[in-house]
Amino acid sequence: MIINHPLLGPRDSQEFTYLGDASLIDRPDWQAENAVDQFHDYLYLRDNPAGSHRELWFHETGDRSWLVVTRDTTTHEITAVELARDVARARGRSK
Amino acid sequence: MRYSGLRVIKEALTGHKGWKAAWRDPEPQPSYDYVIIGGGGHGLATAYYLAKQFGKKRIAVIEKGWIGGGNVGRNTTIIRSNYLLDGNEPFYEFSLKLWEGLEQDLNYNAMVSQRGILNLIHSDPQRDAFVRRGNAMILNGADAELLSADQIRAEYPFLNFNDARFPIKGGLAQRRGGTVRHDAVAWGYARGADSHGVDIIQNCEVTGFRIEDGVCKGVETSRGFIGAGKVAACVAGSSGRLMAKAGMRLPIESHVLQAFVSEGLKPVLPGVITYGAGHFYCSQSDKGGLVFGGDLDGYNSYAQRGNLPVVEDVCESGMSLIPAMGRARLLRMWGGIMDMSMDGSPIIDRTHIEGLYFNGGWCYGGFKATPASGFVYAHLLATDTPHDTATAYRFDRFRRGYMIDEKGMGAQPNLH
Amino acid sequence: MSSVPILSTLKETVCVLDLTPLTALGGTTARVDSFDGLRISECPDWALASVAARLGQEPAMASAARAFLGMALPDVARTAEPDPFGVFWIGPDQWMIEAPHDTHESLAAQIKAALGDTASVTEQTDGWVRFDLQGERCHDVLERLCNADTRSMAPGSVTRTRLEHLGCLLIRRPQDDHFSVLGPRSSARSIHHALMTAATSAI
Amino acid sequence: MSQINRLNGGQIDTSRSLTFRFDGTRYQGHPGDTLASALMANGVRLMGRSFKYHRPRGVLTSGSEEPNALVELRSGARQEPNTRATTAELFDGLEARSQNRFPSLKFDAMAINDRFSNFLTAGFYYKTFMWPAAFWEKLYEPIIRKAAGLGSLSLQDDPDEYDKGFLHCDLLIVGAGPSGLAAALTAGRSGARVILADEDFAFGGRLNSETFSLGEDAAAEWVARTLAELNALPNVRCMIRTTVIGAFDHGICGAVERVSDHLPVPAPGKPRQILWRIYAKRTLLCAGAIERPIAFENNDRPGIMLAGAMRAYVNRWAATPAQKVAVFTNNDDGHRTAVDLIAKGVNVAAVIDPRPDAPRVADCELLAGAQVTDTSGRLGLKFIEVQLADGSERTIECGALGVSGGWNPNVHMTCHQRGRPVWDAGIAAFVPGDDGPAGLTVAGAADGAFSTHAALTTGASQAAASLEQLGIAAKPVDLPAAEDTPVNLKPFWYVKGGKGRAWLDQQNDVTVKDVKLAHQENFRSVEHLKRYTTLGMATDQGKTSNMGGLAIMAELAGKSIPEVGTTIFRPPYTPVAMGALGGRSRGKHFHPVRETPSHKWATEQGAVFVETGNWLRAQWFPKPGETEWRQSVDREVRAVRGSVGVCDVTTLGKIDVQGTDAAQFLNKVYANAFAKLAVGKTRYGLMLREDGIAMDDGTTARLAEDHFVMTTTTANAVGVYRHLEFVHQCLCPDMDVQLISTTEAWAQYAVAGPNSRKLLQKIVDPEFDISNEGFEFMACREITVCGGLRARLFRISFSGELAYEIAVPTRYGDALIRRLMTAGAEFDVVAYGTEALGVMRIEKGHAAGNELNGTTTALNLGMGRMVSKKKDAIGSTLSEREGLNRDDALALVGFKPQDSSAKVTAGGHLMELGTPVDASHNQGYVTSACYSPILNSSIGIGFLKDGANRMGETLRLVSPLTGSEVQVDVVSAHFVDPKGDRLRA
Repeated sequence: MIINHPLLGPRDSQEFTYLGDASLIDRPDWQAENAVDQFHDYLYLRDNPAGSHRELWFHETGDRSWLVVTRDTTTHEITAVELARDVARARGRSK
Repeated sequence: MRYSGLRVIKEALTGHKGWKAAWRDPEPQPSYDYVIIGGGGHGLATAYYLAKQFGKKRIAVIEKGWIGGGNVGRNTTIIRSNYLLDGNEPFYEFSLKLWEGLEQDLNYNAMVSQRGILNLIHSDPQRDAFVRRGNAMILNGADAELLSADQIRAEYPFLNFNDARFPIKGGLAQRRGGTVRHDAVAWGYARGADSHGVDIIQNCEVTGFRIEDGVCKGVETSRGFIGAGKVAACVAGSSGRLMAKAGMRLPIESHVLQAFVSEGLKPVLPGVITYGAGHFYCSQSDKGGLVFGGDLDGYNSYAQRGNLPVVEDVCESGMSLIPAMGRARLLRMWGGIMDMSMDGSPIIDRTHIEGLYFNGGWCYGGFKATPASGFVYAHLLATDTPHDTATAYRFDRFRRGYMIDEKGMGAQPNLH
Repeated sequence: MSSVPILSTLKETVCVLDLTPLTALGGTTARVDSFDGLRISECPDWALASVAARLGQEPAMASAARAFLGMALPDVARTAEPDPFGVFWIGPDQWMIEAPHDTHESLAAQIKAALGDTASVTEQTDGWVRFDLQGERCHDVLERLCNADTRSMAPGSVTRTRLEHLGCLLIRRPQDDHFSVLGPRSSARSIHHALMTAATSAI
Repeated sequence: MSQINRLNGGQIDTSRSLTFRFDGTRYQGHPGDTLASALMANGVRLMGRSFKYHRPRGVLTSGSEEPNALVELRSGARQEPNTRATTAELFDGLEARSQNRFPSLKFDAMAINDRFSNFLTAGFYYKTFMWPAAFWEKLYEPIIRKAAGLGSLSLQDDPDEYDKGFLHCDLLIVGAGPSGLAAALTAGRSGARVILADEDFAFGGRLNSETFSLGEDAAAEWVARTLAELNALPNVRCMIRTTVIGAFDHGICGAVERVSDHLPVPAPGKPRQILWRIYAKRTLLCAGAIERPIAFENNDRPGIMLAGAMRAYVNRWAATPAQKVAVFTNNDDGHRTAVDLIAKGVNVAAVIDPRPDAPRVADCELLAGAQVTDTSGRLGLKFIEVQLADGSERTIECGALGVSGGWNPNVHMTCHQRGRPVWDAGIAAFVPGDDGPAGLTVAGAADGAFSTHAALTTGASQAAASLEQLGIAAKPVDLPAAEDTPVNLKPFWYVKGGKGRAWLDQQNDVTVKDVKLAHQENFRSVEHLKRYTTLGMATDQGKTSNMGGLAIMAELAGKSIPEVGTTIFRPPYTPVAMGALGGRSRGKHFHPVRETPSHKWATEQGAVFVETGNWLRAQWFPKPGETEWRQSVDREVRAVRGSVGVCDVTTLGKIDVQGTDAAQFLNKVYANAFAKLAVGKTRYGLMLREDGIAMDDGTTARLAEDHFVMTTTTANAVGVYRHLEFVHQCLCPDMDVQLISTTEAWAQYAVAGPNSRKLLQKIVDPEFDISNEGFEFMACREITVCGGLRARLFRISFSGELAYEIAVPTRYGDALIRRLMTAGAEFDVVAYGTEALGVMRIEKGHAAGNELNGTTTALNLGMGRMVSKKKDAIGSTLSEREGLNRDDALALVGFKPQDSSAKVTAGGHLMELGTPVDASHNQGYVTSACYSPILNSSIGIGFLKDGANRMGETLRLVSPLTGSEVQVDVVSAHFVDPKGDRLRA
């Protein structure tokens, strides 16, 4: 596969390491009342869609950027690639 | 009709006119007591044991394509019970015992061949881990044997003992492990289930569940609504897709695993070998093809096909273990969808929806589990209690912190 | 908050007369191999340091770097060669700076002194082994080793690529047919073996 | 034997002769020959045996789709089974043997199977061999295995080298027949980067096998002229002997170039084959078409081949399979074979065409409305039986029969991403659907455009269309005038009414009857049909056989062929040598080696090395007179604990963590607190995964307020770095923290033992106070050594002794260990390896990889209290789950055998005294064990249920796998210096 890196252009997916669903960015609040349940859902449950999937890839033998790749799991077609840092900020993550 | 050598001779002499359909193609009934979704090995085995072992009637297996078309028809055919953890080992040993009597039980030659499986050891920590595992196997009633490098060399002289980057330092063998003709497992269970009155309905896709007041009443399908007393999902790589129709999110991701076969060769490999320093396992089929595989491609996929990096990785490992393989040719590669769970172990459990049951999360260990999976799932469906060997396969183990993590990789399915 | 180390070992010239350094290949002199149309040379005489802009300090770091280097930091995937330095982009707001080892053994400390709190600076000199490939056949050899499209790589550009299973930096120098491969130093011999095998195979 | 069936002309160089052997017999051929064409020229028709019935077989095809003529090529370690004689280029000295026969090709004892074929129908083995149960593995299966298989591997290490590479292009053109060449010309002239690849050893494709002219010229002249132009274009790469094996995601194709297979042995340093990964922006498939046979009784005899193949042998290779031949065709194209053969002086007995209105094309007898019903000839065709239009029978003598059932577009690659071909009734064949791989288009015969004119024009136009998508304008090129014969055929799959066997899949011996049986037994889906009968599962993957099977299944099921559908074509297009897929990564070069800075020195010392991941580390340093590894290791341990030792610990991962939020960041990734670590101090850190399981551990030093150096375990260095970047970029993007690995940049040595300070004081520059007061336990500092060399010093201890780790730039690592050893001579310093390191850490009860096994928590490791509840650290929340906090949770403890001479086995399990030895009574397991030369006893550490509260208890340590059982006492894991006095000394 080829991942169109937002900074570097098309790169072979072999340069990347896959993690999984981009919802792993949405780490729950550790002080929430039901923090254990929230962390369980966050860490263990997946939508696992047959279709468009937003997922995290790390450019391991590249520029060390984490990317959020939007890819169809039935065709492998990639429709969007973003820097995970930008996505994380947009979803309200800070420090 | 009963199969036998005599029957083959009789039919040969009479133009093979007497062979009956191996299973019927019935129209779906309006309702059943049990509707099993998924005509793969596990679904068909579940139906078979539900009917035969637990005496249940009015059972249907519904399959969106053709039976045996999923992972039971595309795997590397290995059976073994060389697991480490107490949550797993009794189950897989139960499965291995069922394999050992399968052909006579089914009256179908699935070519269960206990050629042995050998896991190679390349380092001291690996030896420590395999000793622990071998002991766990024996303590659970299975067989295990620790081999020295010399013993392995005697059995497999063509492995790389000359210039290996990671020399072979020993191995853990399970002599009762081996291979089975994979398609025949599906067909044998289908024929067996059919002969006990199970309706096998092909080309029937589940499009939704009918759930009323938290109770599952049946399934909507491409061939109409089918009512059910109990609905049993058993769709491996399609688990996520299917259970989403019931509003469930699962601790499962679907990943592609490629497998490979070489051109036919005269006998080379007596048993199954697993490389300990790379992603490679291999056996040789009765037809002569080297059947081998390696690691997952590593990304979520429902595409039933993979990519070159893993092909190359597998062949690099193969070549580094068996340098003579260089002159054999890879004939065909294919991909199956693995229902990779969050701890690498399966789930066989009731769901929070009454009447809806789930069996999945087999990772790439599903084939060897087929008989036991069918048996214990049938047990759960028939009795509403888990079978003794499957008490750990609960949905809530993640919430409660009782993961069954053989590889110790944590909540990352593509590493299991 | 202070970012001054508890002890700075900044020395303009380090004279370590009685400790003999080894090259990454284990020699006391650099290895050179010649093929028809290609020269592969081990290049140990370079000091390296990475710089990464502190959060929010990117513009300040850029101007401090410009003052130090005498030239702006290169853009994404590009290199710059302000004498006596080589600068190449290695990641978002991250660069690697090289300089002759003889004169810049304390390169990281020198850069840190110049950039102050605008950047994190890390000595990288011996984290890497550098091999230079020079000659018109370099593309034929590199295409056996990594997936970088060397023929369409612009002079003065850099890419990280996978070579012999290892993450390496591949730099196309401004001169014709001149590439540098920077790989993990501990695997220098494996990288060298790969270069040699590929050159023998391709040339 | 002379070349009795050699004709004139052809693309062979008759001025030179090549000598080769087949089954020991010497023959001669010429450059340009394949093994098959050369054998044919020498009058050899019998080349192989079929898989199941061991039927005699000759060539069916002239290309890579050959199912029958498979041989073992070469000998010794280079023996190559299942090589298609039809693609093996002849070279001087070539050796080949027939396979799957015993004792000889002409007399094969296993041909007895053919007599019993009635018993050996599709799937018979599923119905028998079940009684008695044990006989399957003991008797039946071994016989079947021995009989099965095709060729054999030598089982010697493959002596050849393989290479890999990567190519980039705008347009990859697969196949260099008329469509591929026209496409390459169009694209090449546009300036686009073009790769033209063809599996053959001559470009031209089908043009090489036909007698067409292109414009005014013979086709060969146009091909030569076109190639000359292409070769002169710097933007075009013409790759001969290169098979594109698969279309993978996003335009990546795999291709195998056979660099040396046409040579006796590869030139020195040159690979046998190269696997190319081609990054193509667009791909144009110009793979032509594959002819399909017609099934009729005994249609598998040597001499019966595809009509187009027969034409190829005559035209390209100037070889005829026999002096008298016949042709059986349902389409006009088959008649060309008769025309070409007659032109070459071969006697064509008749053309048999089931179409009543078959055209008269060749100057020979035409039997229209007739069909071949049977054949005879034991080892080669002698007669065919023909049923004429009026129903009468006629026997025709001929040594070869060309058969054509029409042509199938070669759609293989269009299906590699599970695209489905669609039915084209006009040519009665599947053509590519529109769901092929993105960026891949098809031209010429592969797209169902069968005439040469259509091939040329569609090749050119599709190339231009592909380039247009890339914004590259391609001008039309002048294409020569070429034949534009329409396809004229009547679908005709098999001859009905026969009682014998008519072959569909010749290699796997699948006959029309087998398909009928599969249907009868309800194996009706195409996948069931394939798997039950093995149709299409042979080495040609059904290229010549699938269509016939589908057509018959459609007829039986009362469906149309497209309703029945097709099985999926999967990569590779043709089988690929495993060696090519492995490339250079084998043997010692399977993975790169990582050498430590002291490697050269350690090698000089005769160190024994061990693989630790990719690192090679010194395991121990044998001294003269030491014959057992334990002697060396015991000595090293005693020396360290008694005086001082040096160990290379460079392999531990080192990550530079800087930034104003660096401390806060470490607080997040470590379970224990880090924010308040003082500058100049080092702290042990335990890192958890988010699920609360221990991930890694190590010490982290604070060099400045905003600068830390983290160490990781050797094994987890890469994973920890990735995890840190995840936490930073995905969870805490606004933290000011910068991470970079510095593992390799520093040579780091542990200097351990009571004399370690004294040794270090000899090399650390005098301005640095490293006295116990000036540099206390867990201190760290940037210093200089040996007169000014920058270095880092950490006072940390893995051995439990007074110990330091000292780091210098890697290039000085070799010099430093030499200096340490010289300077330490007065203390009898030793170098110690990983084994002694391991013994000392077990003696000290430190967890390592065996304990951090991915299932253990901080609680299990005895560090439960380290997990801070006052901050949000990765893993702290889920570590609170019930299952991870049971009262009887496993705890790390030590074990000492009651009998000090007994051995503690790592991997052994713990049982209480008097309980049964089984899984349900398991109390825990030993993770690491060693012999402690300090305690003079074997010792171990491991996990025991509720272990912390069971000190002093006696347990049985059982290891049925290794046949051992010893009684052990539960003790603290800290065997040596439990209070830590030594390391603070």
